[in-house]
Amino acid sequence: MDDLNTEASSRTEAKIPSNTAQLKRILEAVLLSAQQALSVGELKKVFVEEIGNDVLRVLLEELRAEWAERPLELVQVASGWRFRTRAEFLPYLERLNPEKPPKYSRAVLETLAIIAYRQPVTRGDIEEIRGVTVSTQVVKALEERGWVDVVGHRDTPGRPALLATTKKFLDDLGLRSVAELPPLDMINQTLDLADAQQTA
Amino acid sequence: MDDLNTEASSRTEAKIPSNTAQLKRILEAVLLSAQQALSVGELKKVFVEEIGNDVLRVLLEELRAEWAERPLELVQVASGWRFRTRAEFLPYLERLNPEKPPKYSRAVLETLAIIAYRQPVTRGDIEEIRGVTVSTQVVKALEERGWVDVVGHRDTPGRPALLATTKKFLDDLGLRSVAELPPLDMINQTLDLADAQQTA
Amino acid sequence: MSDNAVIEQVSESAADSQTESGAPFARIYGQPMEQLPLDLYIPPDAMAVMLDAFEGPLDLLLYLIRKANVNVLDIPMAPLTVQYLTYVEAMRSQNLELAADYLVMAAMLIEIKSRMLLPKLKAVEGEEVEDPRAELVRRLIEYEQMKQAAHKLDELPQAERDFDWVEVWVEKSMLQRLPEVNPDDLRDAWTGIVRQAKLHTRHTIQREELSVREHMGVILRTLRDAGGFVEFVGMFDVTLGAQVLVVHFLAMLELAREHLLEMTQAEAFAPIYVRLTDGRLEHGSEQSDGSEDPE
Repeated sequence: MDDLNTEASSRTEAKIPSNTAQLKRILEAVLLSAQQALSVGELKKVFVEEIGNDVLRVLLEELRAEWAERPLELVQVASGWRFRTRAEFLPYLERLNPEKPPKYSRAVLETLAIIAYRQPVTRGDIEEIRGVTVSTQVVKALEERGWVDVVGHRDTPGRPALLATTKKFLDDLGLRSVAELPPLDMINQTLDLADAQQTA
Repeated sequence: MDDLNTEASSRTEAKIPSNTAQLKRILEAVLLSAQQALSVGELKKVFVEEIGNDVLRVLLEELRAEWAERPLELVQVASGWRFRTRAEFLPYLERLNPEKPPKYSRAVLETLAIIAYRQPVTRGDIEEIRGVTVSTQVVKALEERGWVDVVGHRDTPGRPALLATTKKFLDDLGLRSVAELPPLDMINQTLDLADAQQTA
Repeated sequence: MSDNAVIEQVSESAADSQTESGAPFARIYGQPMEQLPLDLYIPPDAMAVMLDAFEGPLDLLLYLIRKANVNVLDIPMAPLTVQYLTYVEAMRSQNLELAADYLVMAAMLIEIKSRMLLPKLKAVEGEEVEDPRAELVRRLIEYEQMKQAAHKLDELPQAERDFDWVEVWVEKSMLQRLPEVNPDDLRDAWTGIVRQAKLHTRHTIQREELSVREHMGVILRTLRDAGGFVEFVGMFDVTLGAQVLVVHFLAMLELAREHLLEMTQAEAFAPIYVRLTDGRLEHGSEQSDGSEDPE
């Protein structure tokens, strides 16, 4: 303990914050300037003094509340906490940077859904479910976005690669874990009648 | 289909802000999420309605004032306006991603060691012990760090300054007094032992 | 279940899609059937668009089944197969590059249909006879599920499309990074010096009480701050305890021995004064103190 204190104090000039207001300002500064979401463990490293998980959580919730009426929102995703712009300000941001965001084809989206809900899967598995060949570009697009990667190889002839979704995928969709994916529709008996009526 | 409509309409219809509070929120959102400084011209593009340079400047100054007590500062750089993390919060960010700290040269460390163990000493003393000239920069670096200062002058020709370590030096090294420095006789013993082994 | 139930007269919508050069299809996510040309005499352009609108044979089959509003667990194989083959044939007749996947599915449908025509095999005791359609139904249901899942994923707010992550500029150069030193570094430096000294000059470095050395600095600093002249008793803080007082006194004697300070007493029992032999102050910034110099 003594060792730790000495080490910490000599490493940086970061003063030990004496009150929660200051702790919150530090959290805010760090979260606003971080290059990625920060886990609770990482956030605790920021402080010189020891901060309990419960205290940190209270501070984060208070910070989130402080920003409730402001143009950013503090969200918790798979890899931790991060500030993001509120959806309502997107039109203004787009006026500045009118680049169209990537819009994925059905092939890409269905492949992504299969990887997300059935992971880990091989390309063969995806083709089996979709009933069509999966082009290399489709998987590549998802890999390049950093949403999908190879997590291993199935022990069958050809040792096909097993694909799974990444933390970035969860982060970018505002999810904390795969368990937070929208629940699958139960499709039984008849194919959804309501659906059929809609189309009629 | 619906999605696309909403998206398209919200993009073109960025509502005309009816009051300066909303204008400031928009500016804030844009400046906080921008990847680089934004010029006045770019900032004006964000708004659907025409905003005069003077109005924009007032808004920016108000925004800057709003952030005066907060961990970011709105600064104007050559290419425009941008938010920046205040310097006082950088040590906390540094703790998140510690970079290897710079190292003092051997000359500085030896000089510091001599001042620490033999204080008060003159530069002549240090030179005699080290067997080499001590450059002005070396002593200056230690003085600027606030670790060493002049505590008097020896009453010999030239009246050389006597150097000693400061309280800040002790604080920064986590020592309560100079007596807590690693003892010298132990070092000498170890050295003798090592020498004996070398010669044996 | 008649063929007509599946195949509808929608030449109107076929015309629509032609005039709009197929654009609507590309935009109707997950609902391609509404404006698709469904009669058998499909104009070539429309057919090309239609093939694009389906993600594959399962998608096409799902569309046909939904359109007919039939129970997926009891698919009427004969009309469905006819429908499917009609579409595939139409595609082929237009010289469209027909994906092998569509043909594989056609073969599968024909096989299922013919198996259903065969008399049912007697079940082994306790086992159910598997419906020849079971595998197809399983695949259709799973695909349908994934298709809807894809739609739901696309509706989630997405980074870069619906929001931006915030990463405020950090000007790293504003952080002054100072070298770290710990006591062990000093010991190591000292070790180096001693080694050097032994090798070259036989310079003997005496052992000395560090605390005396430290107090020598303290005394010099005190004198300097006080203008270089202090009454002897004023140099001692009795609250620090006997040990410290002794060390402090030793330090003062050592300073006197090194002629760094002087102790004077005008006569017996008069106050003793301690003064810096140098009597002057070194820091220009402290010249105001210098004016109080007793000299």
